[in-house]
Amino acid sequence: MLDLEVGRAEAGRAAPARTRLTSVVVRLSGDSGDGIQVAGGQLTLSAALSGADLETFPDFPAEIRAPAGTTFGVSSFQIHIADHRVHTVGDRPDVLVAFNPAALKVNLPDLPPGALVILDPGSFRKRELERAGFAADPREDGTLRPFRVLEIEIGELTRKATAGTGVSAREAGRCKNFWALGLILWMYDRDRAPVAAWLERRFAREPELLAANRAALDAGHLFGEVSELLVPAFTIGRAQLPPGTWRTVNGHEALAYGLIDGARNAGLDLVYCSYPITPASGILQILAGLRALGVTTFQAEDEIAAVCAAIGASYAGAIGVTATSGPGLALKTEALGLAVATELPLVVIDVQRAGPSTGMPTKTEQSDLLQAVWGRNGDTPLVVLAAASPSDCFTLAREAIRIAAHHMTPVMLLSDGFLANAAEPWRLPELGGPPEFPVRFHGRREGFRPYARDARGVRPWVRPGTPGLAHRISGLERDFETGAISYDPANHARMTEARWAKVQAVARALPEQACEQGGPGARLALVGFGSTYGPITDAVGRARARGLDVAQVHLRHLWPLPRNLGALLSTFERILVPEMNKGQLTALLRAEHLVPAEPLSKVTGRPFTVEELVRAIEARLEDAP
Amino acid sequence: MLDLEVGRAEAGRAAPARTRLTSVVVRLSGDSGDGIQVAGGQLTLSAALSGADLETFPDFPAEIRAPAGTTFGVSSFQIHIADHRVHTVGDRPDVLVAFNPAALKVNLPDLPPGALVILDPGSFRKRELERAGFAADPREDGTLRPFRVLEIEIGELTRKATAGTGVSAREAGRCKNFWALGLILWMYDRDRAPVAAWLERRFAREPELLAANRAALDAGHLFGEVSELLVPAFTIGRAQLPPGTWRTVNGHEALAYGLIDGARNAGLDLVYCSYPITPASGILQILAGLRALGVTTFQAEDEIAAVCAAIGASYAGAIGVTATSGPGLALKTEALGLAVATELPLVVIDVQRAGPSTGMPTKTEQSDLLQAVWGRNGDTPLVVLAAASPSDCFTLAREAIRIAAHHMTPVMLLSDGFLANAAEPWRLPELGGPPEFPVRFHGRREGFRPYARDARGVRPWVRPGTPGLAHRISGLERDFETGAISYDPANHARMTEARWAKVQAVARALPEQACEQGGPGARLALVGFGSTYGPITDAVGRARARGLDVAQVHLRHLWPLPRNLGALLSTFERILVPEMNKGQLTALLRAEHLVPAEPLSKVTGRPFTVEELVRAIEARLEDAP
Amino acid sequence: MSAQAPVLQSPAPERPALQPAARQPKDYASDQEVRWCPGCGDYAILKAVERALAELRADPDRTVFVSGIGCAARFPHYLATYGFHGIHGRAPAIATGIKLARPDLDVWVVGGDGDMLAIGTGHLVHALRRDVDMVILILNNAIYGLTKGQASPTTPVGTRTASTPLGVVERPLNACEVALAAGARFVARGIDVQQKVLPELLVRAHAHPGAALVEILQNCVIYADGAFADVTDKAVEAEAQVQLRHGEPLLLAHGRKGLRPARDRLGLELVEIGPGGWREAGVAVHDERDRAAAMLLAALQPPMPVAVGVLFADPAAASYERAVRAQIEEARAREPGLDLDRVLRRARTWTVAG
Amino acid sequence: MSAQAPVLQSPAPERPALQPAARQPKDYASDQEVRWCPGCGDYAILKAVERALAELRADPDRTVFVSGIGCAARFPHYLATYGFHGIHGRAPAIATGIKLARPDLDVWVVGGDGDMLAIGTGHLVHALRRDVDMVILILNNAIYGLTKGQASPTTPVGTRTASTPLGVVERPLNACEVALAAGARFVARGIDVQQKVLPELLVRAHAHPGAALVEILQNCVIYADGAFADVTDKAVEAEAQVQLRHGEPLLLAHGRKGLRPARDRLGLELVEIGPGGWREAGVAVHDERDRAAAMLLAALQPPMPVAVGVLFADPAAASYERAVRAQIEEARAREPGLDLDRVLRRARTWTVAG
Ligand SMILES: Cc1ncc(C[n+]2csc(CCOP(=O)(O)OP(=O)(O)O)c2C)c(N)n1
Ligand SMILES: Cc1ncc(C[n+]2csc(CCOP(=O)(O)OP(=O)(O)O)c2C)c(N)n1
Ligand code: SF4
Ligand code: SF4
Ligand SMILES: [Mg+2]
Ligand SMILES: [Mg+2]
Repeated sequence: MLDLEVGRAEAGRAAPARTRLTSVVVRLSGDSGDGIQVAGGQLTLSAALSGADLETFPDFPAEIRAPAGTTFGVSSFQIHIADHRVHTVGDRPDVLVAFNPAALKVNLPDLPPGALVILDPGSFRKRELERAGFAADPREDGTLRPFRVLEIEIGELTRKATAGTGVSAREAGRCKNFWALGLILWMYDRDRAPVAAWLERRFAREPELLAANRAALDAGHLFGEVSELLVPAFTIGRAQLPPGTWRTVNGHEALAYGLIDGARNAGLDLVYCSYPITPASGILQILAGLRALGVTTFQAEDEIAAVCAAIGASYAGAIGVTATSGPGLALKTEALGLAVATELPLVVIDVQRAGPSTGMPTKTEQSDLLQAVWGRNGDTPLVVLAAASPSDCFTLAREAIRIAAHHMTPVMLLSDGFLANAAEPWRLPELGGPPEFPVRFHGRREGFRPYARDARGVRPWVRPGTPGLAHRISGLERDFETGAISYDPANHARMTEARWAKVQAVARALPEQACEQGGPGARLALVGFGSTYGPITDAVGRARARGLDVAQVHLRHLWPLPRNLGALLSTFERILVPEMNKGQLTALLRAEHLVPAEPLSKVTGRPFTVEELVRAIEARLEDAP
Repeated sequence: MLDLEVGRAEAGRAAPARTRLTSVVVRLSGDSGDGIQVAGGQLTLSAALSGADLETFPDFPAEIRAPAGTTFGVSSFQIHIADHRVHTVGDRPDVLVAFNPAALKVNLPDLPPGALVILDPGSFRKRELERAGFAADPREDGTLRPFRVLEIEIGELTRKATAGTGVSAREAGRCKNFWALGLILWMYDRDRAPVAAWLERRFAREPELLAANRAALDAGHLFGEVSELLVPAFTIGRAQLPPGTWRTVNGHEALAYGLIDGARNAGLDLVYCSYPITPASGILQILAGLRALGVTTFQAEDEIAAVCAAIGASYAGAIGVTATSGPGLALKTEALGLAVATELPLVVIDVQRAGPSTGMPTKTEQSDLLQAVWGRNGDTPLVVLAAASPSDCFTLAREAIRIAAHHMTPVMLLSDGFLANAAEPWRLPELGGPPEFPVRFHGRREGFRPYARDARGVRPWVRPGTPGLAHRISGLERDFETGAISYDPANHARMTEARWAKVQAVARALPEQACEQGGPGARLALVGFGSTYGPITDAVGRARARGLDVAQVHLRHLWPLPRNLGALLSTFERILVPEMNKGQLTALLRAEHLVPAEPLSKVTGRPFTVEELVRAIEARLEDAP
Repeated sequence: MSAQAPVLQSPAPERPALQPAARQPKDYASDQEVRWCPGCGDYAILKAVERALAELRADPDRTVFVSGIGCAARFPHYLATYGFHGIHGRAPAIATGIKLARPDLDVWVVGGDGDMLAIGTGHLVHALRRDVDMVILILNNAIYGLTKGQASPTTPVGTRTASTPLGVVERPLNACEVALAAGARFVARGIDVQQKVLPELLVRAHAHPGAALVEILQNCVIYADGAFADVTDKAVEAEAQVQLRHGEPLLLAHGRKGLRPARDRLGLELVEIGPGGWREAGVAVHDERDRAAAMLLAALQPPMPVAVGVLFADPAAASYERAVRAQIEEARAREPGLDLDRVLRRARTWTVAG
Repeated sequence: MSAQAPVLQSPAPERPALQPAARQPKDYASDQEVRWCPGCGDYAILKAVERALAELRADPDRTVFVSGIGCAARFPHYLATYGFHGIHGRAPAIATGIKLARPDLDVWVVGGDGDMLAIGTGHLVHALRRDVDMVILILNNAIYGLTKGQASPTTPVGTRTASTPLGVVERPLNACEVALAAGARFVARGIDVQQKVLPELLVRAHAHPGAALVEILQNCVIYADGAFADVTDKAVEAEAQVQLRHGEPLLLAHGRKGLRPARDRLGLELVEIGPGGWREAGVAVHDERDRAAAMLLAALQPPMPVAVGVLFADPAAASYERAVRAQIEEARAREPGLDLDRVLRRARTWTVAG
């Protein structure tokens, strides 16, 4: 019977005249219990499989399990589907599916006029409305006038569709998400097959649930067909993507995989030491699940123990990695000084979140930059990198390990709450070849000096156990030659200089900074770092399409800054720095290169929208001479 | 018999033709056990009483009790005595008294050609020479050729002088320091009476020791007289000091007293919470001894507990203060964010020392500046002050409490290892009047809102126990109005702005930045902060005396920077920033005011010398157009 | 009047601290919507705390709840008292500062097992050894709830959690043992669902003059549901718990079993009570003043019965902050009227004439 | 060969770990000049450690000493082994990382009472509960030496120190009690001057498979001279100490006195040995495997005799890092030859044609 329906569906498939879209932004929203994220995941999958480009972002509620129907219990998922490369999840949803009043309430502010709002009237009873904090029914008091509203009895129809599959009423209700998914898939002309296949796997051992969810999926899809005139039908073409095998990946996954691949290419064991904190904990959880790859994970008693254990692991000849978020990074400050003083490799990942203090743990921000670069006692330089996109996290995690291991320095890698959870298609890299940057530990006894430096100012890495090289290291100042404790004034000056030069030397080995778009001499340059890459890229692209003379410079190396950055920046008439903080990158650029950079701050816990950046660009170029 | 000798001494007093000096730098140096610091203290006293201006610095060995005769066990004391105001302890000693070879070895590098070196040949036996690491006897291998050497059997003569006072040989040996002091007092025409008086008090209960030390003092003095042709005799006039009652004070004492006076003037209890660390521990020890003034001191289990307890104390309605040095400040980073988020008063003292990490705990540096200003997760502004001299510590400690209590903000007060121990004459302030800046706690119930702000952006300070005002505060982001936890995007932006504006508002209430010397438009300005004040002041003074167009700007408010600073700096042709770090103030000035400030870094763990600054000034003004 | 006089008088209450009016438990609830998961054990504990406060006729305006971070640490927001929701692990330190400044305030500290026994271990231990006068509640759910289910220092060996997919390797800490070793002079253990016992324990803890620790077994329905089922389940509780009452025998299983000093070693052993009754069986009588006994009781873990109630209450209790105040008062008495000006002049001074 | 193969094989020793050549104690001394104060108890402890290393035929190249900051923490500089002089309080955490990466290394942690029981409390407790295989030495001198004489967590009440001119108010911690409460499975107490006993204790501690804690009473001649005189003075030691030997009675005062289970309560009491001998007097026999007994012994403080020797040695000991490795090996065995590439492809993938 199911098959028959599908059959009909397939049959009806060709029929509707679908409006061709270049892109669409869909947001699913409901109670934590409504299975929003699952539906989102499946929508992503079938969109990807149909050849579109996309980016997604799940928006979890701050509370673990807030009471049903409350605004703070709302869970959302947004996807941007396009027939061209996209770099953001989309400024505002074209379509919102709101499973209950709370979901509508929470998302209303984000809706552009004319957006399509799909509601389940069955959930708009008095109690739900009150819970959501609606004085009156928004469907009646004109609240929804600016939008196109589609009221569909999703709950009721799901119940009907799942009747006879043998599931309980509660279980039937839980199928709503797949009913809605079916409808969306029909609306945007995406294939159901992969979802069906996923359901088969997921509920292999629960035939009733399988049948019920499958029925809901098909029913939703069918509903689209049969109510064609009511439900708009669109289609989106394939995007031009480089050939290869693809999957979707979010920032956390990419970081975890990058660390593993980086360690392998350095020929080092990965010892990952961390203390749980939102949003960084996700990385620990992924790596803890990959012990079969030889990953050692250690959940310490606090952040200080975590970084100290990582330092110990590096001292012992593995690559010690620790990850945290703002408050945890603050706690690691003293130990980072020890890593700098002892000149040991170390990778520190900071998944930035909104501060100060506990702030808004689940919201994104870029406000740890100056802490990363300058926030330590003493003159204590280390390397700071920032990932630009979810998949870039893979590349930079590898890079962090390479730099740490080959320059004997701590490397701080900045991610943020947005990158951590945002997902995008990722072309699988070639793996498993011979190590690309293998580490050679020092073993020569002749003339061994623990702090003797090579041409790049790098001291030898000696693994305990190496015969004849037993030596002592310390956080006290050490003699430039012997490494013994030294209070000699000239020696301290020399060592301070050497630590500085060693870190600066990292920049020498790196390619020069280029422009992502536009080039030197542009009237305006947007300079960014980290997750602002997406919106800045799309905004600059749009502005340039409108003929505006604007360039894009995106920094992945924050310290040391690229060799040629000063020269490059000095060619621009004007420099605008969009950053999710009060102007920290701006301060860094001004201090280092004395350029009149101007900050464009956004500290709402949310990414920039392309639109607000385009407006900012236009404003600058109009009032510019 | 003693009296008789003194009589003779007094009689002989007028005789010698004394060369008139405007200033002299004397350094006493010997084993930790030689009583160097005691002698130094007494020399300071009689110099002060004789009306000279002075500055002193004790240089303790890094080790607690190093084996006798080793270089790392050497303890020194330097005093700069002058007939005019001086701001440093003097670049290099004109006179060195070295009680043993190790002391000579350690101090040799600091001696200018022609310096007078007083040695005790009795201590230059083979063993001592080896211990000190002299291959050959420096008196014979020409090492001392550049200097005027006076070999005096101090030990032997002390033994003789103390014979018959009934002290043991060991005790007699311990009187060496007073013998040498007697000689120095004679050489520089300082009065013995105060020293004698001090001995009376000190050894009131030990008549033998009193007699012995007294005998040694007089004998040393007498030695000067009788060997006139051998021992040079000088005199130094009185300095012009403002009228009043004076004492000497070092930075630690001044800080402790300033905190007590600040708390009193705010009408608040002082709750001082700290964890021992060199060099900050001294403050805890002074305050712990002043419980009779109602001071509460708390030695916590670590720095984090210390700052958290201080925050708790401020929350409870006292003024919470915590003090530490670099590594400890690093540990407090996270909690400082909490103080900023909850907007509570707090004073954090950082006695900076050479970093990174444990570094050189007993050596001075200014390398925590950027950590103080920018070294926290999130956009987390607070107020940063830096004391310029030992006595300035008193003023700024008061100021820190005033700002913290009246602007509801943490205030970081920077001192350093040099200021902590350096001492200078201090005119006692008028105390005990009515509180100068009393705090009024909030008590009104009507329309109470924990985060409602006044015109300066300051929220009310409510003491728990206040009827009807029970409320909750948190490190999570709070609603601008109600103070309840809020994840609202616009609210977070507004609160971030408000925290920023509140701290900036502190600058509005402060006087504009003026020049210490010279004025706007000078061809060169030296801009400094903290303990570089002394050498910069004397260097700029000297350069201006030579007709060079150089101004001096000294910052005591590092964040927020003075309102008019940008305008002032823009008037100078060139800006040189002498700082004991790799250029942190320079970075701050460039970032904030986009001025081409150039750093003059010194990171040897020692203060600048006036000479090196004068040279730097000359270099800049020569090569300048 | 000494210039210092204002100092240390400031904590004077803004109003006479007369016995405040009786209140209902609900009067201690704040206006904030409680946001724990439905079914969370924290709800029951919150209720027990409100009951205890009502029984104590606590004045909300002189009561301060201090917490770190975690689900448990949300506590202060839900009470109509003064509240300080601090940072992870540091609540005991913040509370110590509050008491040092204001011994007159009634301070309660609330935290989870992660808050108190992981990142906060040092602060907990030292607050207890100092005997700062406050009640410390550890809401032990054997998991990190707020961060979504990682292992905590009290998670049993072998447990699979978000951070230990292959099972926990390290052995769990026993909060009461740690507290006793730290020198705590009041140590009790309660269970979230025991609404009769729990408020009593809290009232007892509050009455104790120094630091009082109460470990509360709390069920996290989401990430560690049933973590303590082997102790708390109605079905097993009679056998799995021994309810401690001072001066009464250590009986359980409705009096069918008891604990007595082991014959062959130093320690406790379980005995069936024969017809001769508990005395004949040699069952020990609980003496809450006996620290050694408390250590043995605290150590009991399944399959032995878990001790619930007041394990240790040292009559010799004192309070740190009062001892500090006493030192200040003594110092004052020794140098009456001393002020800063006199202190400054203790050093050798000299006068420069105008 | 799996792409991951190199990983976790690297700790393979650079040379066959054959029984290394015998060495003299002095061979373990580094070239660094020892800079403790003349007369400091640390000298004796350093000598005892060198003796123990010699007895163990320890290979200096596979031995790592890790420390925090303090006079005691200078230790690594004075030994010819690998050494990591870290930061204050964090040595156990650094050492844990070393062992996680290199279970093959022999790790010793050395710290003072401030290093380990103040700022380092949490790390010490958790290293012990995890049972990371290392020896932890607490050099307890009841003072902060390096920072010139402030009170430490083990300074007795009333002691006047640089930071407590009116005397310490808070009660001291007992390192062995804290260790036992943390779950330590080897706990011993030694005394700096007991050059016969101390090296033995160190050898025993080293033989223990997990975390082994040894508290060493150490005399700071400068800031706390004689802090333990009431226990260690030759004049009193016979009465003031009970030397523990497994399987032997708890006798002291040259056999004239002993410790027996108290009659009226759970605990130990001192008895004079009558003519009937120690058995008749009911003196207990030391069973170092009995944790309950260890807790009672650890708690003994003057005027009761202080227990010296091995308080607790749990035969059921294991090592954390090996358990972690075991999990990794099991996981490997379950998914042989798994590599990152395959992991990446676990997600649904799709192909874009060229
Ligand atoms: C410095 C710091 N580290 C980590 C975190 C993240 N964090 C918040 S609560 C928590 C632990 C929660 O567990 P528990 O204390 O047992 O409380 P529960 O949620 O279980 O009640 C952690 C690790 C944080 N907020 N701050
Ligand atoms: C983070 C930090 N806080 C404080 C200090 C200062 N400090 C160095 S050693 C020490 C304690 C020394 O006492 P203990 O650990 O008992 O060692 P001891 O010197 O007595 O052997 C302190 C507080 C430091 N170096 N780092
Ligand atoms: S996660 Fe667990 S502890 Fe936290 S609120 Fe939910 S049920 Fe309670
Ligand atoms: S201060 Fe004390 S502990 Fe430190 S070296 Fe000297 S005697 Fe030993
Ligand atoms: Mg918990
Ligand atoms: Mg000590």
